[in-house]
Parts: sequence; C-alpha cells; structure tokens
Amino acid sequence: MTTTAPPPTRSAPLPVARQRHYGRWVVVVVLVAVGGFVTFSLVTNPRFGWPVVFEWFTSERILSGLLNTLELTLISMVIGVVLGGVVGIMRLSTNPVIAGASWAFVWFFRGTPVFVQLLFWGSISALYPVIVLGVPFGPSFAEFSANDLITPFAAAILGLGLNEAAYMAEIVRAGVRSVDEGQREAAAALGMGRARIMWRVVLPQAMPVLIPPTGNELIGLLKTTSMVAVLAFPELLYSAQLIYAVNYQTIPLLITASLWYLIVTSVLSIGQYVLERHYGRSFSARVSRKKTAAMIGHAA
Amino acid sequence: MTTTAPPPTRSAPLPVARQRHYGRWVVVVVLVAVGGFVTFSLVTNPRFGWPVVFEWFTSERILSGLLNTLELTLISMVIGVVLGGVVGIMRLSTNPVIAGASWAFVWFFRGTPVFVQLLFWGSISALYPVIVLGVPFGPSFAEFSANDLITPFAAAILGLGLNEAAYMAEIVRAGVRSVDEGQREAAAALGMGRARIMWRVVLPQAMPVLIPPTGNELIGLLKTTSMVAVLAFPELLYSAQLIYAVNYQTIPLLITASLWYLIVTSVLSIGQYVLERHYGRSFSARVSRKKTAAMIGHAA
Amino acid sequence: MSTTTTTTTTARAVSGPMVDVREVRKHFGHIEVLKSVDLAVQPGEVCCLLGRSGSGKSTLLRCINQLESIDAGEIFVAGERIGYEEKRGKLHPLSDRAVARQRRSIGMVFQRFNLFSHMTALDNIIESPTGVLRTSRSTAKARALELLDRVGLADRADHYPRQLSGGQQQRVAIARALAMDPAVMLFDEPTSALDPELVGDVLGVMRDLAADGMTMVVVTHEIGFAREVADTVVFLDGGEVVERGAASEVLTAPEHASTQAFLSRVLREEA
Amino acid sequence: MSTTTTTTTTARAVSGPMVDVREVRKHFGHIEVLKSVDLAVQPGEVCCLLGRSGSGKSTLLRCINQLESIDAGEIFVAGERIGYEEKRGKLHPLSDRAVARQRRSIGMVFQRFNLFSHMTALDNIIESPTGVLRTSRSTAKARALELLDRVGLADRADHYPRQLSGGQQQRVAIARALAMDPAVMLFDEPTSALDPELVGDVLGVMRDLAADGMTMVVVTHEIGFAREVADTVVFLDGGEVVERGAASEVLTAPEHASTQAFLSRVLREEA
Amino acid sequence: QGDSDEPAPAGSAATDLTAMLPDDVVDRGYITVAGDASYPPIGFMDDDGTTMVGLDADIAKAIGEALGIELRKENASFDSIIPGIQGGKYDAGMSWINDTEERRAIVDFIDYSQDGSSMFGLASLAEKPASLEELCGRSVAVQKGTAQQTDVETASTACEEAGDPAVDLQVYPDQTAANLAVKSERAEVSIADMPVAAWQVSETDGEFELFGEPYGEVMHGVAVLKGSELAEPIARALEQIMEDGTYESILDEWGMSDAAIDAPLINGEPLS
Ligand SMILES: Nc1ncnc2c1ncn2[C@@H]1O[C@H](COP(=O)(O)OP(=O)(O)OP(=O)(O)O)[C@@H](O)[C@H]1O
Ligand SMILES: Nc1ncnc2c1ncn2[C@@H]1O[C@H](COP(=O)(O)OP(=O)(O)OP(=O)(O)O)[C@@H](O)[C@H]1O
Ligand SMILES: [Mg+2]
Ligand SMILES: [Mg+2]
Repeated sequence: MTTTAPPPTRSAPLPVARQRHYGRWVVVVVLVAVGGFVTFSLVTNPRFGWPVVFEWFTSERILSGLLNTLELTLISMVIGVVLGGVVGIMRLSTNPVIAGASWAFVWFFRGTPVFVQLLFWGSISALYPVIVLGVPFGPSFAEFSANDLITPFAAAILGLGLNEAAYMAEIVRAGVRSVDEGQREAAAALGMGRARIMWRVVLPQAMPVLIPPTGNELIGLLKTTSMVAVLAFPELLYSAQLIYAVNYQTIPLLITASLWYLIVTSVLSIGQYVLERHYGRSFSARVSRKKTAAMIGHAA
Repeated sequence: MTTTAPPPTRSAPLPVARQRHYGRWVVVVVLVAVGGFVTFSLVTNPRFGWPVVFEWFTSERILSGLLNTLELTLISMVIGVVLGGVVGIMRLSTNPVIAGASWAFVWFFRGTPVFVQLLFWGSISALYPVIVLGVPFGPSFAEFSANDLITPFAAAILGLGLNEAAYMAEIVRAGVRSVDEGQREAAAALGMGRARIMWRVVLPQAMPVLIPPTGNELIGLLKTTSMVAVLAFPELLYSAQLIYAVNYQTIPLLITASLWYLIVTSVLSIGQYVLERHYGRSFSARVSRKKTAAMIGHAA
Repeated sequence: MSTTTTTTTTARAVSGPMVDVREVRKHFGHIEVLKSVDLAVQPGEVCCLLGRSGSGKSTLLRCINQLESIDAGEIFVAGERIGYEEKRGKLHPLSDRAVARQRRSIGMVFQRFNLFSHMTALDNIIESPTGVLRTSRSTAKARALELLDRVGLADRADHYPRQLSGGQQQRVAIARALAMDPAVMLFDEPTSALDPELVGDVLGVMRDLAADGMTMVVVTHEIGFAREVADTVVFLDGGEVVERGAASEVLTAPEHASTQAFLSRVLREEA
Repeated sequence: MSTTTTTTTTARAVSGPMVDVREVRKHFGHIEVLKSVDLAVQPGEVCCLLGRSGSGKSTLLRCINQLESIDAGEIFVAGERIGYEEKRGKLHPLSDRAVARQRRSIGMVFQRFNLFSHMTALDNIIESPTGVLRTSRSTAKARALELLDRVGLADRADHYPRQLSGGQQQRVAIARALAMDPAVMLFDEPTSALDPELVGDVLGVMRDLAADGMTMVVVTHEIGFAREVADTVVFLDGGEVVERGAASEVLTAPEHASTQAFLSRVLREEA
Repeated sequence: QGDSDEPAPAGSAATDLTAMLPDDVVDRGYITVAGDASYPPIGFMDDDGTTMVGLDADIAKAIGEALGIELRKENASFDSIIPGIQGGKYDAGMSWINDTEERRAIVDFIDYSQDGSSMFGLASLAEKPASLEELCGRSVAVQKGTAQQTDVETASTACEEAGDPAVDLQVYPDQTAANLAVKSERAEVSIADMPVAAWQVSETDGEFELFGEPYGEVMHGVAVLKGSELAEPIARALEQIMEDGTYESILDEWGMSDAAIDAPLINGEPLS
C-alpha cells in the first residue's frame, strides 16, 4: 500500500457501483447450458423410452420389488446398527481379546466383497449341510438342515446385516471417540456407571458425528441390496432385470428402477438433513457461536 | 457413603490382592472358543477346497484380474478425488447456481446404483450413437462414434469415477467445514488469496478429517470394481467367476478372490493407519493434550 | 445473586479428616508427577492448592476422585478407603460399581465446566440424582431448582449449556455436583477458563458454599480468593508439597523460594 | 526476553490519520451492531478499544480488515480507501485480489491465536511473505528468526503450535503479522484466552511494539495495560462510541455512566 | 415298469412311478427344480413376477404329473444352479443345461432335448457372418460359462492358427448384458441356444436377425446330483410323456419341434 495523498475530508459519500464477477458468470452460464442440454436430450431422445418407463413405473412387479428392497434395507440396517454398535464399543475395550475380536470382525467383513458374503450365506448348505447348535468341540443340542434355517431371505439379511455391522462399527467407534473426554469424566465423577455413561452421556452427544455417515451408509445399503440378485431374490433392480430379460426394454426399465432409487434416496436424504439440523441445533457450538455471544451479551 | 469409624492411623500398608473381572473373562472365553472353532472348521472342512485355492491363488488369470482391479481402483479413485474435490468446494460456493449444480451432481450420482451407471456408460451408443463436440444448441466442431470414444475400460472408469466423485464431494465438503473458521480468517488477514488459503491452509488441516472416510471409500471402491463384470471386463472377482463357471469349483475360487481382496484391503488399511497417525501426530490437540501440558510445564 | 435459601451442605459428622491423602505417589510413564504427597482436610475446612502449571495439582484432585489410579499410598474420604476394600487382611481393588458409589459423595468441578451439552441446565442437575440415586423426578427437580436459585440461575433452568456464558455454565456445574449431596467438593481451577468479567459470580458462589461449611479442596490461581476464603493453603511444586499452613500466613509470608517466586509472579500480573 | 534488535516498524509517512473510520454502520440480521462509528488513529498512536461483551469491538476491528463488509460509511487505512475503488465518480467494490492486497498492510492478532496448526512457528511466519509477497525463502527466514527473537522465542522456531503454550502461540502470531510489515496492527483481546501466568509475556511484546512506534488498535480487558501503554482510549457500548479521549483522563475519570460501571466492574475483579 | 405300449391310465402310472421315488422326497411332497428366469422362452417370469413359466416349466409340470409329485420351479442365476444342487439346495436343475463332460463330474443329466446354437445380431450389420469360421476378427458377445463361450474360444484359436486375427470375445455375466452389448454395437454378434436366439429375433420386431444356420447340436438335460435316486424316476416320467404325446405338444406350442428327441437318455446313454 503506497501512502498517497490524505483521504478526502468529510464529503458526500460517493455512489456505489454494482460489483461484477465475470469469471463466476462464465461458470454459471456453462452449468446452465449443460443442465439445459441434458434435460433437453433426456426429453427428446426417443431411445430413453419414456412411455415404457411410465408404463412400468407403478406396475405391480416393480412396486413389489421396491417393497422387498425397502424391507431388506430396513432389516439389514437395524442389524447393522445394533451389531455395529456392540462391535464398535467392544473395539474400545481395554481387554485385548475383546478389542481384537472386534478388530477381526471388522477386518474380515470390510475386507471381502458383499457379493461373496451373500453367495457364501446363500450356498452355506454346500459347506455345512447341517447346522448344529451346541458348544464348540462339546455336546450339541439341536441340528438343523442349513437350507431350512437359512432361506434366501435369511441369507440376504445375514450377508447385508453383518457386512453393514462392520462399517457401522467403525462409525460408532469414531463417533464415541469424538465426544470430549471431559464429558465422560464429569459423568464418572457424578457416580454414573459405565453403561449409563455410554447411553445417557456419550451416545447422545456422538449423534451429530454419527448421523451423516450413518445416513450415507443407509443410502449405500439401499443400493447394495441389489446384490441379492445373486440369491435370486427379486428386489427392485432384479425385478427390473427379470422384466427386461423378457421384453428387451433394457434401458427404460433400468431408468424405471433408477427413478425409484432416486426417490427413496431423496426421501432418506431429507430425513438425514432434518435429523442433522435437529442435532446440529442443540449441539454445534461452532455454527451458533455468534448467536450465543449475542445472547450472553444481552443477558449479561 | 456412610461416615464410619476414623481411618486407621498410620500403619504398614496392607498387601494388595489381584483384581478379577469375571464377566469379562466369560466374554473372552466365548470369543476364543468361537474363533478357534471357525479356524478349526476352515482348516478341516474339505468343502472349502484349500488345494484348489492354492492351485489358483497365483494363477495367471487371477493375477491379471487382480491387476485390472488395482488399475481400475487407482484410476477411478484419482478421478473421484480430483472431481470430488472440485464438486465439494463448489458446494460451498455462495453462488446458488454453482452450489446447486454441485448438489444436483451429488444427488444424482449417489442416488442411482453404480450398476445402472456402468450399464449406462457401457451402452451409451444405444442412446447416443454419435457424440458431438460443440456448443449445446450451437455449432459442432467434431463428431465421434460413441463406442470409439468410450471403450469398455473408459466406461468402467467413467462409471466408477463419477460415482466416487459424488461420495468424495460430500467428504471434502465435511472436511473443509471442519477446519476452524479462524484459520481461514487468519490467512485472509495475512493477505492470502482464496486459492492459496484453500491449498495451503484449509486442505492440509482438513486431512485428519478427510483421511479416514477417504480410506473407507478406497476400500469400498476396490470391491465395487467387481461391478464392471457387467461390461465384460475381467477384474478379480469376475475372473474367478469365469473360472468357476467352467470348472464348478465355486467356493474355492470365491475364497481365492476373497483372500486377495483381504490382502489388498489390509495393505490399504495399514497405509490408512500410517497416514492417520502421521497427520494425527502433528494435529490432534486431544490425544496429546497431556503431553503438551508436560512440555509447556517444563519449558515455562 | 447468591440467595442462600437452605443450608443443606454442613460438615458431616466425621471424626478425623474428611479427606486424608497419605504418601500418595503417581507417575505417568517415566515422569513422577506426585512424589509421596500427604494432605489432610478437616470437615468444613477450605483448602487451596496452589502451584505452577504442571506441578501436579490436577492429578492430585483426580486421584482423590479415582479418575486416576494411584501407584502407592492410601486415600480416605470421610473415613472410607478409596479404591480398595479390605478383605481377609488384603486390599482388593473395588469393582466399577463400588468405585461409582464412592464417587457419589465426592463432588468435582472441572476447569472446562464439562456440562452435558445435550441437556438443559435442569436436566444436567437431575440426571445423576434420578438415574443413580433413584430419587423421584419431582423431588430431584425441586432440589435442582433450589440449587439453581442458590447459584443465582433460577431463571436459566431450561437453557442449554451453549446458551449460557462460561460463568453461568460453571455455576450450573457446581449445582450439579451439589445435587449429589457430596461430603467434599473438589474444584480444579474453576475460573481459569472464564472471561475476567465472569469470574466474580463463580467465586461468589464458592464463597457462599464455604460459608455454609462445605469441605472444599480448591485448585486456583485466584490469590485474592484464597486469601479471603481459604483456611489452609498448600503449595505444590514438582509433585511435592513444598509449603503448607494457614492461608493468612503462607500467602503473606511464604518461606520457600519457589512459593515466593510463584506468588510474586501471579501478583504482578494482577496489578 | 524482548530484545529489540531492529526497529523496522516505525510510523509511516502518512499525513492524516493512519486508520480513519467514518460513520460506519453494520448490522447482522435485525441487530445493528455498529451505529455510525467514527474512529481516527494517528500514525504511531496506540488506541485501546474498551467495552463490555457484545458492544461491537471485534466487529469494528473486523470491518477495518474487511473480514466483515460494512453497510454504510467509509474506512481509510494509510490514506487508502478500504474495500472500494473510485472510478469515474463511482465506488466499485474491489476484486478479491485487491482486497487481499489491502489486507497485507493491516496486521491482525486474534483472541484465539489462529496459528496454522500444521506448520512450525517459523513456517507460520514465512508462509505469507514467501507465498504472497514472493520474498525469497532465505530472506523471509532471516527476517522470521529476527522477529521470533524479538518476541523472545528464538529457540522455538521448529515447534508446532500444539507444542507451545498459549502465550507463546500468541507471540508467534504477533511475529507472523509483523512479518508482512504492516502499517497498522489490530489486536482483538490478545490475552483473554491465556492463563494469567502467561499474559505478561504477550503484553510485554505489545509494549515493546508500541515503544517502537507501531500504530496499534487494541481491544482488551487489561485496564493496567491500557493505562500504561495506550495514547487514546475509546469506549464502545451497544455499537456506539460513548466516550473517547486520552487514556490517562478516561480511565481515571470516566464521564459516561456505562463507562464508569464497566471500569468499576473490571477493576473489582482484578483486586 | 410303466413300459407298456398303451398309455396307462394317469392315476395308476403315477402310482407306479411314485413308488420309485426316495421315501423322504415322497414324504416331502415336492421336488425343487432350479432354473434361470432370464432365459426366455426356456425360462422366464410370468407377468405376476413370481411364477416361472416357459418351455422348461411346462415340461417340468408334465414330468411332475407323470411322477405324481409336484416339481417346484425356483429362480436361480444360471451359474448358481449346479452349485445349488451340489449343496442340496435344489433337487434338480432345468435351464436348457448343456450335457457336457465337465458337468457330468458333478451331476447326472437326464437328456430331454437337442438343438444347436445360433448366431444373431443387428439386422443392420453390414457383413453378417454365417458360421463360426467367419468370426475371425469380429467381436462376439456370449454369456459366461455357456457352451457357446467354449465354441468361440475354439474358433478363435483356429483363426489364429490359420494366420487370421483372433475373435474379440466378450464374456458377459448373463445373456441380457450380452444382448445389450450387441444392441449398443459393442459386439457385432452374439451366440445363444437356438430357441433363445430365435425368440429374441421374433420379439424385437426385426431389430435383430439370425445369422447363418444353427450349428453344433448338443443335448440338454435335467441335472440331478451325481448318483441321485431321482435320475431314474425322472427319466421314466419323461419316457412316459414322450410316449403319450404331451412332450411333443409342449414343444410344438413353443415352436420348437426341431429340438425334440425320441427317447430320454441318462448321461447320453439310453435307458436299460
Ligand atoms: N456473524 C455474526 N452474525 C450475527 N451476529 C453477530 C455476528 N458477529 C457478531 N454478532 C453480534 O454482534 C454483536 C457485537 O459482537 P462483537 O463480537 O463485535 O462484540 P465484542 O464487543 O467483540 O464482544 P466480546 O467482548 O464478547 O468479544 C454481538 O451481539 C454479537 O452477537
Ligand atoms: N494422562 C497423563 N499422561 C501423561 N502425563 C500426564 C498426564 N496427566 C498429567 N500429566 C503430567 O503430569 C504433570 C502434572 O500435571 P497436572 O495436570 O496435575 O498439573 P497441574 O498442576 O494441574 O497444572 P495446570 O496448572 O497446568 O493445570 C504434568 O507434567 C503433566 O504433563
Ligand atoms: Mg491442572
Ligand atoms: Mg470480541
């Protein structure tokens, strides 16, 4: 900064001209053009087969596939959250065997493709034709045929749920560790027990850290359910595939399924957003720092 | 606490007995038993076909599949990180069109199954036989056959890379937002430009928040590459499938592929751990609070 | 502000010291942080722990409350051995449950308040009485409101911690500790994270508490407060007690060199 | 500690005030935070801004440095209009680049230090000179070491922020701002996040800086410092300047009621 | 047994054959038969999305009636059928499965039809290959694990030995992906079992066309676990429906009389 002439003495303020961000507007124009072109092409290109899409969109087969997808997603997610929570908390244990078992669980299930896991559960009868309930290397209480016990649906749930649990375990671990040690100490100093501290103090405060990745997981799981096609379980995508295997309307049916996925994901995202905001509001010190300052300032 | 008799006056300290955690040991015994049983069964059950696993483990077809998987993963991840970074930063723009475009990108690519995206890129010529380079609704400069431009490999890369970019965008967004506003302000107050602030101040500090989910993404992507089977591209899992489709050694070959996945995931996890520790060490105030206190204490 | 409605926190009937720390040692890694520390605090006594940063003041408080385990020595609170029980002539470490039970009669106030950020001031206070002592919600609530009134925050019951200033948060934290009806209160630099403007209110509450006869161990840098409220003062340096005595004597005429240096340094800053 | 080796920061040759704030207004949402504030700081002058929490002190500093935009009024630093340029009789908002350029001659020190946590003390200091001013690395390094020496931290060049105490971090932050050779330094409560023990060192550095003739605007609660170092004192209350004048006069005999209340409150705490 | 010249009354014949079935199967009351539902007209899903229909389903039904027991068709991806039989998940597999030497290591086949493979592709393709020999240098999409995959691999080797360019072989996870590759011109030709190819050509309004003549007649069979006690009764049931004309009329109905065989075989051998 050069030290120029003294600033003009008090005078009428100069008019202010509007600011122009040329570079930015170029980006905007390009984005709008691309967006417009994509939309235009989607609508006008006959190869997308919109009439076929609309014909199938609310057909019974697609809707029942959708229902199966939702059901699978929901049940697997519940298993994932519950089991993942247990495994994630075990991982923080000071006992090396417990922490190690948790580590091994996560290592194995994150390290192998879901596809293989599903196939494994689906063909468990090829490996263990009979499942024996009992003490390892000890007496057995009951025997089941693997095929009776593990139906395709059970295999799907097991495969997806266990896999999800491994991912959720990592999320829970990170979430629990994100809560300030001081919170735990304060709770301990008040005479709370370990379980109580976890449930009443740590987990609720880990929520803001838990929700976004859990939301992502849920959305991911929704789409991973399409893997159960390998078990011939007709969820949304596989239903569409079975249809186009016969009528050869491949692209319109893939679009039909994708539209449903987009809709469900959008709904889930909105839910996630609402939850995030809810927890964000009562927790985040960062966002509301200034507002808080205002409150304190005016209350003082 | 009842106020009992006064504490004994100074005397020789009593001997200390060892502590026993019975409940914990039950858990440990169960875990060890289950672990032992699983290992035992893995080794002794002939249906796992270990000889076949070893025969194929280092076969040329499996190794070339592995190489394809690694190549796909690497290239898609690079695309994902770069594009995701751009999209993630765009999302934080104050310009609604730019932020909106970024939102739409993420919404679309996270909302539809990768499988469909891959099929779409693979059969793009069924939708757009000719790709025209030019201004939308304006003059065109060059025309290409879609199939020449988008080879199966290119389709795989596009499908996986764009999808990954959508996920990375969310991660980058969260990472950038995790860096204290004060850092940005301090950099701005020193006269740094926007790009410089992002590169030199914000991104390096976002690393601890970026690395764990990016590591997860990389491991996830490694396994998602198996989806490119639908483009007849023989990566690791599909190679194994092609082999067992002929020789019916389904389970041994799935184990072969899974072992490779486990190995690669383990290597990646170790890399992630090292990186996390590296960044953790120079950043995390939490972990090293006490050590710091010690330093200050002794230096003061 | 400080309306002393009820005087529930009087010294308990204990013969002998309320807090009795005997030859306690503690090390982290290779560093010996406490080197055979002795400390006795009588019922109703206010004891201020002074000492420069890193001298082991916080560690000592944390040992009393079993947030850290000790390597050697014994600690008694209200006549009860802390952390161990005697059975057949041997010391057995207490179970987690028993440790939690012992902690209930020791109130602790932290430098960084550590209010549960997802609960209102009221919920912070009643969480432990209802959840741990199984007090009925209505009883706990009535008592909590009384305590809030006592720390001058009767109108802030429904505020979340982030809606309170640091000083207000710290006062809620004190109320929270008092709600468990502790035999002794430990304070770890309760005002050093506060803006200067807000320090006074917190010290005021502590002053009232002392006047009501609460046994208190206070780590602080506020020499003014120590001079006015403390009965005894203990100086720690490098994990050892270098000086101890009546507050009036030690603070005006310190004998040990490091105490003198510390006091002159702190007082200079306050000028 | 403070070895004043070179005296590079002398008042610049500016005729008229170094900082000239004219009728500046600023609101957040519906709250008017600055209500037509005027402030003139002459070259070499040390001006202390006092006022209770929420009175708008930080906002005023941030407006001078363009971390906040202003709604009305004008600001000049070293004779140059801040945030706008005059072209053909109209005011055009400056581009991001030009704003960045203007900020280079305004040093700012924050309450929470804001050192770049991934860089050593030395790297924190040379980052901007090398990256923005394109000074050679060796020149920047030599100068940085000189500045570190000046703030008494010559032996801490390779330490990361987390390895430094708050007071040390703040001194590095001052050195970092000085490395850009600013025409004026703004301080926003530079000592209020520090342990009392560590306040002295930072105030010492600021004292030296003032003695060297640096133009300074300091928001602080340290009345002792203001009394000793400030040339002028300005009281803000509710976004308005309620009192201003020579430090000696205003601090001993405040005229306005809110100033009196503020001073008596702060001084009582310090006793 | 059940070997008489005149068609026996359905009831009594059923009783005869039922007696041949293992007791546990009779007690259970049904036999599970896996088939791939993405393989029209052999096997596909009815409009309700849950019932498997097609040629195989009809034949299975007729066999079931002859045996006096229900044959339950279950959907399974093609490459999981034989592993499923291995694991006891399914009792049998019917999905126009080629009776090959490799497969006989694991399962027994009760052969019930015979046909060749057909090449097909877009009707707009410029040079249409008429035989495997003309595939050198062309791109071909096949489903993984099929006999056609092996055929093309052999042909490709032959091309290279003759100094011609190899076949660009693309192996897709299922026939629909292979079809899509042809449709999007990634591959010029696909090869599938003749009825499947013919069905696709007829269903797509002239977009696709059969190229050349079908080649390489092979047997298709019902797969059961090696040494299974089900092989004999199923073969006898097939024999019966072949003799009473049911078999013929089913093939006619699906326009596939060409694939008919005279008498069932087990692993290529006539029944004793
Ligand atoms: N970004 C913002 N958004 C909304 N309100 C704000 C913002 N920044 C400041 N305020 C409000 O403006 C008022 C003045 O704030 P400012 O930080 O300038 O006060 P201050 O005098 O520096 O107080 P303190 O001593 O607490 O730092 C306060 O009421 C504050 O809540
Ligand atoms: N968990 C721990 N691991 C390692 N070192 C520790 C730990 N806790 C404390 N220390 C060390 O023990 C010593 C005493 O720490 P302590 O916190 O008790 O000091 P203090 O007197 O409370 O200091 P301050 O005034 O800074 O709070 C310091 O050197 C500290 O670094
Ligand atoms: Mg301490
Ligand atoms: Mg401020």
